[in-house]
Amino acid sequence: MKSIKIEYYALFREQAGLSNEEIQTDAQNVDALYKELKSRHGFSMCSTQLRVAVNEEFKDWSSDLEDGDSIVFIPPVAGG
Amino acid sequence: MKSIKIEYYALFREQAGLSNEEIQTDAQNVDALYKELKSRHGFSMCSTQLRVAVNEEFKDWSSDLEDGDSIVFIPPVAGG
Amino acid sequence: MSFEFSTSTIDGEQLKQSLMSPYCGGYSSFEGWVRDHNEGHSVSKLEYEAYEALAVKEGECILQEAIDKFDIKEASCVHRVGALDIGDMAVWVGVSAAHRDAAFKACRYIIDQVKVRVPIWKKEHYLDGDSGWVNCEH
Amino acid sequence: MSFEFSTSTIDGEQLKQSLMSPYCGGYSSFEGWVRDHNEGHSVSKLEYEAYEALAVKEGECILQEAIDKFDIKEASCVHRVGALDIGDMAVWVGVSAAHRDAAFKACRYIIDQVKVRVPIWKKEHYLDGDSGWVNCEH
Repeated sequence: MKSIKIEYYALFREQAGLSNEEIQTDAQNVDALYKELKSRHGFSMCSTQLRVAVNEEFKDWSSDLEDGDSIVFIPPVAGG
Repeated sequence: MKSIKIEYYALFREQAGLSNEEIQTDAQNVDALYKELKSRHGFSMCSTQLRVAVNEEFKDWSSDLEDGDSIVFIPPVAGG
Repeated sequence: MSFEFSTSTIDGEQLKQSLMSPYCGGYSSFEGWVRDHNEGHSVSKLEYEAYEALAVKEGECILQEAIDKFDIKEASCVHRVGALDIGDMAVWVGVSAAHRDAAFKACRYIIDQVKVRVPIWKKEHYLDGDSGWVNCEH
Repeated sequence: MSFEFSTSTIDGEQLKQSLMSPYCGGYSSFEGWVRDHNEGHSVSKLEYEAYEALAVKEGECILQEAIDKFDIKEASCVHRVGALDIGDMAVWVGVSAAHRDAAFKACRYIIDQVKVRVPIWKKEHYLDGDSGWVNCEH
Protein backbone atom coordinates (compact mmCIF):
# COMPACT_ATOMS: atom_id res chain seq x y z
CA MET A 1 0.00 0.00 0.00
CA LYS A 2 1.14 3.52 -0.82
CA SER A 3 0.32 6.66 1.09
CA ILE A 4 -0.84 9.39 -1.30
CA LYS A 5 -1.80 13.01 -0.60
CA ILE A 6 -4.50 14.55 -2.76
CA GLU A 7 -5.50 18.22 -2.90
CA TYR A 8 -8.90 19.09 -4.31
CA TYR A 9 -9.71 22.35 -6.09
CA ALA A 10 -12.83 23.95 -7.51
CA LEU A 11 -15.45 21.41 -8.63
CA PHE A 12 -13.44 18.53 -7.11
CA ARG A 13 -13.30 20.28 -3.75
CA GLU A 14 -17.06 20.71 -3.82
CA GLN A 15 -17.85 17.18 -5.06
CA ALA A 16 -15.47 15.52 -2.57
CA GLY A 17 -16.48 17.86 0.24
CA LEU A 18 -12.77 18.00 1.04
CA SER A 19 -9.82 20.31 0.35
CA ASN A 20 -7.33 17.48 0.78
CA GLU A 21 -6.94 13.97 2.07
CA GLU A 22 -4.25 11.35 2.55
CA ILE A 23 -5.21 7.86 1.44
CA GLN A 24 -3.78 4.33 1.29
CA THR A 25 -4.02 2.76 -2.15
CA ASP A 26 -2.80 -0.07 -4.34
CA ALA A 27 -3.33 1.95 -7.54
CA GLN A 28 -0.34 1.43 -9.87
CA ASN A 29 -0.62 4.70 -11.76
CA VAL A 30 -2.31 8.07 -11.59
CA ASP A 31 -5.15 7.06 -13.89
CA ALA A 32 -6.03 4.09 -11.66
CA LEU A 33 -5.96 6.39 -8.64
CA TYR A 34 -8.40 8.77 -10.34
CA LYS A 35 -10.80 5.93 -11.16
CA GLU A 36 -10.72 4.81 -7.53
CA LEU A 37 -11.42 8.34 -6.23
CA LYS A 38 -14.01 9.08 -8.92
CA SER A 39 -15.95 6.07 -7.72
CA ARG A 40 -15.52 6.92 -4.02
CA HIS A 41 -16.44 10.63 -4.29
CA GLY A 42 -18.78 10.54 -7.30
CA PHE A 43 -16.72 12.91 -9.43
CA SER A 44 -18.59 13.89 -12.60
CA MET A 45 -15.62 14.40 -14.92
CA CYS A 46 -13.67 11.77 -16.88
CA SER A 47 -9.89 11.74 -16.82
CA THR A 48 -9.89 12.55 -20.56
CA GLN A 49 -11.22 16.02 -19.64
CA LEU A 50 -8.53 16.56 -17.01
CA ARG A 51 -4.84 17.08 -16.53
CA VAL A 52 -3.00 15.84 -13.48
CA ALA A 53 -0.10 17.17 -11.41
CA VAL A 54 2.24 14.94 -9.40
CA ASN A 55 4.43 16.72 -6.85
CA GLU A 56 3.65 20.12 -8.42
CA GLU A 57 4.48 19.08 -12.01
CA PHE A 58 2.12 18.25 -14.86
CA LYS A 59 2.41 14.52 -15.56
CA ASP A 60 0.93 11.85 -17.85
CA TRP A 61 -2.01 9.82 -16.61
CA SER A 62 0.11 6.69 -17.10
CA SER A 63 2.71 7.92 -14.58
CA ASP A 64 3.54 5.41 -11.85
CA LEU A 65 2.25 6.28 -8.43
CA GLU A 66 4.96 6.33 -5.74
CA ASP A 67 4.55 6.22 -1.99
CA GLY A 68 4.35 9.78 -0.65
CA ASP A 69 3.27 11.40 -3.94
CA SER A 70 1.16 14.55 -3.85
CA ILE A 71 -1.56 14.57 -6.48
CA VAL A 72 -3.78 17.33 -7.86
CA PHE A 73 -6.42 16.69 -10.51
CA ILE A 74 -6.71 19.69 -12.85
CA PRO A 75 -10.19 20.36 -14.28
CA PRO A 76 -10.53 22.49 -17.44
CA VAL A 77 -9.14 25.90 -16.51
CA ALA A 78 -10.95 29.24 -16.79
CA GLY A 79 -8.55 32.00 -15.80
CA GLY A 80 -8.59 35.51 -17.20
CA MET B 1 -4.96 89.11 -55.62
CA LYS B 2 -6.18 86.74 -52.90
CA SER B 3 -5.62 87.11 -49.20
CA ILE B 4 -4.40 83.80 -47.72
CA LYS B 5 -3.64 82.87 -44.11
CA ILE B 6 -0.86 80.35 -43.51
CA GLU B 7 0.00 78.66 -40.21
CA TYR B 8 3.45 77.15 -39.83
CA TYR B 9 4.23 74.15 -37.63
CA ALA B 10 7.39 72.32 -36.62
CA LEU B 11 10.17 72.55 -39.21
CA PHE B 12 8.18 75.10 -41.24
CA ARG B 13 7.76 77.33 -38.22
CA GLU B 14 11.49 77.23 -37.62
CA GLN B 15 12.49 77.72 -41.25
CA ALA B 16 10.02 80.58 -41.81
CA GLY B 17 10.75 82.12 -38.42
CA LEU B 18 6.99 82.63 -38.19
CA SER B 19 3.99 80.84 -36.63
CA ASN B 20 1.60 82.35 -39.14
CA GLU B 21 1.26 85.06 -41.73
CA GLU B 22 -1.35 86.53 -44.05
CA ILE B 23 -0.18 87.13 -47.61
CA GLN B 24 -1.48 88.48 -50.91
CA THR B 25 -0.91 86.11 -53.81
CA ASP B 26 -1.86 85.38 -57.42
CA ALA B 27 -1.21 81.64 -56.97
CA GLN B 28 -3.99 79.62 -58.63
CA ASN B 29 -3.71 76.51 -56.54
CA VAL B 30 -2.17 75.23 -53.33
CA ASP B 31 0.86 73.75 -55.05
CA ALA B 32 1.70 77.08 -56.67
CA LEU B 33 1.34 78.79 -53.29
CA TYR B 34 3.78 76.32 -51.73
CA LYS B 35 6.35 76.93 -54.48
CA GLU B 36 6.07 80.69 -53.90
CA LEU B 37 6.53 80.33 -50.12
CA LYS B 38 9.26 77.69 -50.46
CA SER B 39 11.23 80.19 -52.51
CA ARG B 40 10.52 83.09 -50.14
CA HIS B 41 11.32 81.25 -46.89
CA GLY B 42 13.85 78.71 -48.14
CA PHE B 43 11.85 75.64 -47.09
CA SER B 44 13.90 72.46 -47.46
CA MET B 45 11.06 70.01 -48.23
CA CYS B 46 9.37 69.37 -51.59
CA SER B 47 5.59 69.25 -51.84
CA THR B 48 5.82 65.54 -52.74
CA GLN B 49 6.95 64.90 -49.14
CA LEU B 50 4.08 66.89 -47.71
CA ARG B 51 0.33 66.93 -47.26
CA VAL B 52 -1.67 70.14 -47.17
CA ALA B 53 -4.74 71.28 -45.27
CA VAL B 54 -7.15 73.94 -46.54
CA ASN B 55 -9.58 75.35 -43.95
CA GLU B 56 -8.83 72.46 -41.55
CA GLU B 57 -9.37 69.68 -44.11
CA PHE B 58 -6.78 67.60 -45.95
CA LYS B 59 -6.86 68.61 -49.64
CA ASP B 60 -5.11 67.79 -52.93
CA TRP B 61 -2.18 69.94 -53.99
CA SER B 62 -4.12 70.80 -57.15
CA SER B 63 -6.95 72.40 -55.12
CA ASP B 64 -7.85 75.93 -56.22
CA LEU B 65 -6.85 78.68 -53.86
CA GLU B 66 -9.74 80.92 -52.80
CA ASP B 67 -9.59 84.36 -51.23
CA GLY B 68 -9.64 83.97 -47.44
CA ASP B 69 -8.40 80.36 -47.35
CA SER B 70 -6.42 79.14 -44.33
CA ILE B 71 -3.55 76.89 -45.33
CA VAL B 72 -1.35 74.53 -43.33
CA PHE B 73 1.49 72.55 -44.88
CA ILE B 74 1.84 69.15 -43.18
CA PRO B 75 5.37 67.73 -42.96
CA PRO B 76 5.85 63.98 -42.44
CA VAL B 77 4.25 63.24 -39.07
CA ALA B 78 5.93 61.60 -36.08
CA GLY B 79 3.39 61.16 -33.34
CA GLY B 80 3.39 58.34 -30.84
CA MET C 1 9.31 39.17 -14.68
CA SER C 2 6.72 38.00 -12.17
CA PHE C 3 3.51 36.01 -12.08
CA GLU C 4 1.49 36.48 -8.92
CA PHE C 5 -1.89 36.00 -7.33
CA SER C 6 -3.67 38.67 -5.35
CA THR C 7 -6.58 38.53 -2.93
CA SER C 8 -7.17 42.29 -3.21
CA THR C 9 -7.64 44.89 -5.97
CA ILE C 10 -4.88 44.82 -8.59
CA ASP C 11 -3.01 48.12 -8.95
CA GLY C 12 -1.83 48.14 -12.57
CA GLU C 13 -0.23 51.58 -12.27
CA GLN C 14 1.95 50.40 -9.41
CA LEU C 15 2.88 47.17 -11.20
CA LYS C 16 3.79 49.13 -14.33
CA GLN C 17 6.57 50.95 -12.47
CA SER C 18 8.68 47.79 -12.30
CA LEU C 19 8.45 47.36 -16.09
CA MET C 20 9.64 50.85 -17.02
CA SER C 21 13.10 51.51 -18.42
CA PRO C 22 14.70 54.35 -20.44
CA TYR C 23 15.26 51.70 -23.12
CA CYS C 24 11.52 51.17 -23.61
CA GLY C 25 9.34 53.06 -26.08
CA GLY C 26 6.24 50.90 -25.94
CA TYR C 27 4.04 49.47 -23.21
CA SER C 28 1.07 47.20 -23.82
CA SER C 29 -1.26 46.14 -21.05
CA PHE C 30 -4.36 44.03 -20.81
CA GLU C 31 -6.99 43.89 -18.10
CA GLY C 32 -9.71 41.29 -17.84
CA TRP C 33 -12.84 42.66 -16.15
CA VAL C 34 -15.74 40.69 -14.69
CA ARG C 35 -18.61 40.99 -17.18
CA ASP C 36 -22.29 41.00 -16.31
CA HIS C 37 -22.98 38.24 -18.82
CA ASN C 38 -21.43 35.02 -20.17
CA GLU C 39 -22.82 32.72 -22.83
CA GLY C 40 -26.30 34.15 -22.49
CA HIS C 41 -26.45 34.09 -18.68
CA SER C 42 -26.65 37.17 -16.46
CA VAL C 43 -23.74 36.99 -14.02
CA SER C 44 -24.07 38.51 -10.53
CA LYS C 45 -20.60 37.73 -9.13
CA LEU C 46 -17.88 35.13 -9.35
CA GLU C 47 -15.10 33.35 -7.54
CA TYR C 48 -11.62 32.46 -8.75
CA GLU C 49 -9.66 29.63 -7.26
CA ALA C 50 -6.13 28.55 -8.20
CA TYR C 51 -3.70 25.76 -7.52
CA GLU C 52 -1.19 28.45 -6.74
CA ALA C 53 2.02 26.44 -6.39
CA LEU C 54 1.73 25.01 -9.91
CA ALA C 55 -0.03 28.07 -11.34
CA VAL C 56 2.88 30.35 -10.45
CA LYS C 57 5.35 27.92 -12.06
CA GLU C 58 3.24 27.69 -15.21
CA GLY C 59 2.66 31.44 -15.28
CA GLU C 60 6.38 32.18 -14.96
CA CYS C 61 7.03 29.66 -17.73
CA ILE C 62 4.62 31.60 -20.00
CA LEU C 63 6.31 34.93 -19.19
CA GLN C 64 9.71 33.43 -19.97
CA GLU C 65 8.37 32.09 -23.28
CA ALA C 66 7.13 35.59 -24.14
CA ILE C 67 10.57 37.05 -23.38
CA ASP C 68 12.23 34.37 -25.54
CA LYS C 69 9.80 34.72 -28.46
CA PHE C 70 9.43 38.51 -28.64
CA ASP C 71 11.89 41.37 -28.35
CA ILE C 72 10.54 42.70 -25.08
CA LYS C 73 12.14 44.07 -21.93
CA GLU C 74 9.83 43.07 -19.09
CA ALA C 75 6.54 41.26 -18.58
CA SER C 76 4.34 40.63 -15.57
CA CYS C 77 0.95 39.16 -14.80
CA VAL C 78 -1.25 39.24 -11.71
CA HIS C 79 -4.46 37.25 -11.30
CA ARG C 80 -7.10 37.68 -8.63
CA VAL C 81 -8.34 34.83 -6.46
CA GLY C 82 -11.42 34.90 -4.24
CA ALA C 83 -14.78 36.62 -4.68
CA LEU C 84 -15.15 39.29 -7.39
CA ASP C 85 -17.98 41.60 -8.38
CA ILE C 86 -19.04 42.86 -11.82
CA GLY C 87 -16.46 45.35 -13.12
CA ASP C 88 -13.61 44.10 -10.92
CA MET C 89 -10.27 43.47 -12.57
CA ALA C 90 -9.69 39.69 -12.66
CA VAL C 91 -6.32 39.67 -14.43
CA TRP C 92 -3.67 42.18 -15.42
CA VAL C 93 -0.84 41.76 -17.93
CA GLY C 94 1.85 44.39 -18.63
CA VAL C 95 4.68 44.25 -21.18
CA SER C 96 7.38 46.82 -21.94
CA ALA C 97 9.57 46.80 -25.05
CA ALA C 98 11.70 49.05 -27.23
CA HIS C 99 8.99 48.95 -29.91
CA ARG C 100 5.23 48.50 -29.85
CA ASP C 101 4.95 45.48 -32.15
CA ALA C 102 6.74 43.17 -29.73
CA ALA C 103 4.90 44.65 -26.73
CA PHE C 104 1.46 44.01 -28.28
CA LYS C 105 2.31 40.50 -29.47
CA ALA C 106 3.83 39.42 -26.16
CA CYS C 107 0.93 40.85 -24.14
CA ARG C 108 -1.54 38.95 -26.30
CA TYR C 109 0.53 35.77 -26.10
CA ILE C 110 0.64 35.92 -22.31
CA ILE C 111 -3.10 36.38 -21.73
CA ASP C 112 -3.97 33.75 -24.35
CA GLN C 113 -1.64 31.20 -22.74
CA VAL C 114 -2.67 32.03 -19.19
CA LYS C 115 -6.28 31.37 -20.11
CA VAL C 116 -5.63 27.90 -21.53
CA ARG C 117 -2.75 26.59 -19.39
CA VAL C 118 -2.67 28.01 -15.88
CA PRO C 119 -4.65 26.07 -13.23
CA ILE C 120 -7.18 28.75 -12.31
CA TRP C 121 -10.90 28.05 -12.06
CA LYS C 122 -13.89 30.34 -12.18
CA LYS C 123 -17.22 29.79 -10.53
CA GLU C 124 -19.96 32.01 -11.88
CA HIS C 125 -23.03 32.95 -9.87
CA TYR C 126 -26.05 33.86 -11.99
CA LEU C 127 -28.89 36.29 -11.35
CA ASP C 128 -31.34 33.38 -11.49
CA GLY C 129 -29.64 31.84 -8.44
CA ASP C 130 -27.80 29.11 -10.33
CA SER C 131 -24.02 28.80 -10.28
CA GLY C 132 -21.33 26.69 -11.87
CA TRP C 133 -17.65 26.11 -12.52
CA VAL C 134 -16.95 27.42 -16.04
CA ASN C 135 -15.87 24.74 -18.56
CA CYS C 136 -16.49 22.00 -15.97
CA GLU C 137 -20.25 21.80 -15.60
CA HIS C 138 -23.29 21.48 -17.92
CA MET D 1 -14.82 58.21 -27.68
CA SER D 2 -12.35 61.09 -27.44
CA PHE D 3 -9.08 62.18 -28.96
CA GLU D 4 -7.30 64.89 -27.01
CA PHE D 5 -4.02 66.67 -26.51
CA SER D 6 -2.49 67.34 -23.13
CA THR D 7 0.27 69.68 -21.99
CA SER D 8 0.70 67.79 -18.72
CA THR D 9 1.26 64.21 -17.54
CA ILE D 10 -1.32 61.78 -18.97
CA ASP D 11 -3.31 59.91 -16.29
CA GLY D 12 -4.22 56.60 -17.95
CA GLU D 13 -5.99 55.29 -14.84
CA GLN D 14 -8.31 58.29 -14.79
CA LEU D 15 -8.97 58.05 -18.53
CA LYS D 16 -9.76 54.35 -18.22
CA GLN D 17 -12.74 55.08 -15.98
CA SER D 18 -14.72 56.54 -18.88
CA LEU D 19 -14.20 53.35 -20.90
CA MET D 20 -15.49 50.92 -18.27
CA SER D 21 -18.85 49.22 -18.52
CA PRO D 22 -20.45 46.09 -17.00
CA TYR D 23 -20.70 44.83 -20.59
CA CYS D 24 -16.91 44.80 -21.02
CA GLY D 25 -14.66 41.84 -20.26
CA GLY D 26 -11.46 43.06 -21.92
CA TYR D 27 -9.41 46.24 -21.83
CA SER D 28 -6.30 46.81 -23.94
CA SER D 29 -4.14 49.86 -23.50
CA PHE D 30 -0.98 51.14 -25.08
CA GLU D 31 1.45 53.74 -23.82
CA GLY D 32 4.27 55.24 -25.85
CA TRP D 33 7.19 56.30 -23.66
CA VAL D 34 10.09 58.60 -24.58
CA ARG D 35 13.08 56.36 -25.21
CA ASP D 36 16.70 57.29 -24.57
CA HIS D 37 17.69 56.29 -28.10
CA ASN D 38 16.37 56.44 -31.66
CA GLU D 39 18.04 55.14 -34.81
CA GLY D 40 21.43 54.97 -33.14
CA HIS D 41 21.30 58.40 -31.51
CA SER D 42 21.21 59.05 -27.76
CA VAL D 43 18.17 61.19 -27.05
CA SER D 44 18.18 63.66 -24.14
CA LYS D 45 14.67 65.10 -24.47
CA LEU D 46 12.08 65.94 -27.07
CA GLU D 47 9.26 68.24 -28.05
CA TYR D 48 5.91 67.39 -29.62
CA GLU D 49 3.97 69.91 -31.65
CA ALA D 50 0.58 69.36 -33.25
CA TYR D 51 -1.78 71.11 -35.62
CA GLU D 52 -4.45 70.52 -33.04
CA ALA D 53 -7.59 71.57 -34.90
CA LEU D 54 -7.00 69.06 -37.71
CA ALA D 55 -5.27 66.50 -35.49
CA VAL D 56 -8.33 66.17 -33.26
CA LYS D 57 -10.58 65.69 -36.30
CA GLU D 58 -8.24 63.07 -37.76
CA GLY D 59 -7.81 61.37 -34.39
CA GLU D 60 -11.58 61.17 -33.85
CA CYS D 61 -11.92 59.78 -37.37
CA ILE D 62 -9.45 56.99 -36.47
CA LEU D 63 -11.33 56.17 -33.26
CA GLN D 64 -14.61 55.98 -35.18
CA GLU D 65 -12.98 53.69 -37.75
CA ALA D 66 -11.84 51.41 -34.90
CA ILE D 67 -15.37 51.31 -33.48
CA ASP D 68 -16.76 50.47 -36.95
CA LYS D 69 -14.14 47.81 -37.78
CA PHE D 70 -13.93 45.99 -34.44
CA ASP D 71 -16.52 44.86 -31.91
CA ILE D 72 -15.45 47.29 -29.19
CA LYS D 73 -17.36 49.42 -26.67
CA GLU D 74 -15.20 52.52 -26.16
CA ALA D 75 -11.87 53.91 -27.33
CA SER D 76 -9.86 56.98 -26.41
CA CYS D 77 -6.47 58.45 -27.16
CA VAL D 78 -4.49 61.28 -25.57
CA HIS D 79 -1.24 62.67 -26.96
CA ARG D 80 1.20 64.99 -25.21
CA VAL D 81 2.40 68.24 -26.72
CA GLY D 82 5.30 70.35 -25.48
CA ALA D 83 8.62 69.33 -23.89
CA LEU D 84 9.05 65.74 -22.67
CA ASP D 85 11.84 63.93 -20.85
CA ILE D 86 13.06 60.35 -21.15
CA GLY D 87 10.49 57.97 -19.67
CA ASP D 88 7.55 60.38 -20.02
CA MET D 89 4.36 59.04 -21.54
CA ALA D 90 3.95 60.60 -25.00
CA VAL D 91 0.74 58.89 -26.02
CA TRP D 92 -1.95 56.76 -24.41
CA VAL D 93 -4.59 54.57 -26.08
CA GLY D 94 -7.31 52.67 -24.23
CA VAL D 95 -9.95 50.34 -25.66
CA SER D 96 -12.71 48.39 -23.89
CA ALA D 97 -14.68 45.53 -25.43
CA ALA D 98 -16.75 42.50 -24.51
CA HIS D 99 -13.85 40.25 -25.60
CA ARG D 100 -10.11 40.66 -25.72
CA ASP D 101 -9.53 39.95 -29.41
CA ALA D 102 -11.38 43.08 -30.54
CA ALA D 103 -9.82 45.18 -27.77
CA PHE D 104 -6.26 44.22 -28.78
CA LYS D 105 -6.87 44.68 -32.51
CA ALA D 106 -8.57 48.05 -32.12
CA CYS D 107 -5.88 49.35 -29.75
CA ARG D 108 -3.19 48.35 -32.24
CA TYR D 109 -5.12 49.86 -35.14
CA ILE D 110 -5.51 53.18 -33.34
CA ILE D 111 -1.85 53.65 -32.41
CA ASP D 112 -0.68 52.52 -35.87
CA GLN D 113 -3.00 54.99 -37.61
CA VAL D 114 -2.27 57.84 -35.22
CA LYS D 115 1.43 57.47 -35.96
CA VAL D 116 1.03 57.70 -39.73
CA ARG D 117 -1.93 60.07 -40.17
CA VAL D 118 -2.32 62.57 -37.35
CA PRO D 119 -0.46 65.89 -37.78
CA ILE D 120 1.89 65.65 -34.81
CA TRP D 121 5.61 66.34 -35.07
CA LYS D 122 8.50 65.35 -32.86
CA LYS D 123 11.76 67.23 -32.41
CA GLU D 124 14.47 65.14 -30.84
CA HIS D 125 17.35 66.66 -28.88
CA TYR D 126 20.45 64.49 -28.80
CA LEU D 127 23.14 64.10 -26.16
CA ASP D 128 25.73 65.38 -28.67
CA GLY D 129 23.90 68.73 -28.81
CA ASP D 130 22.29 68.16 -32.22
CA SER D 131 18.53 68.18 -32.73
CA GLY D 132 16.06 67.56 -35.51
CA TRP D 133 12.43 67.07 -36.55
CA VAL D 134 11.94 63.32 -36.97
CA ASN D 135 11.16 62.19 -40.56
CA CYS D 136 11.70 65.78 -41.82
CA GLU D 137 15.43 66.37 -41.59
CA HIS D 138 18.72 64.61 -42.60
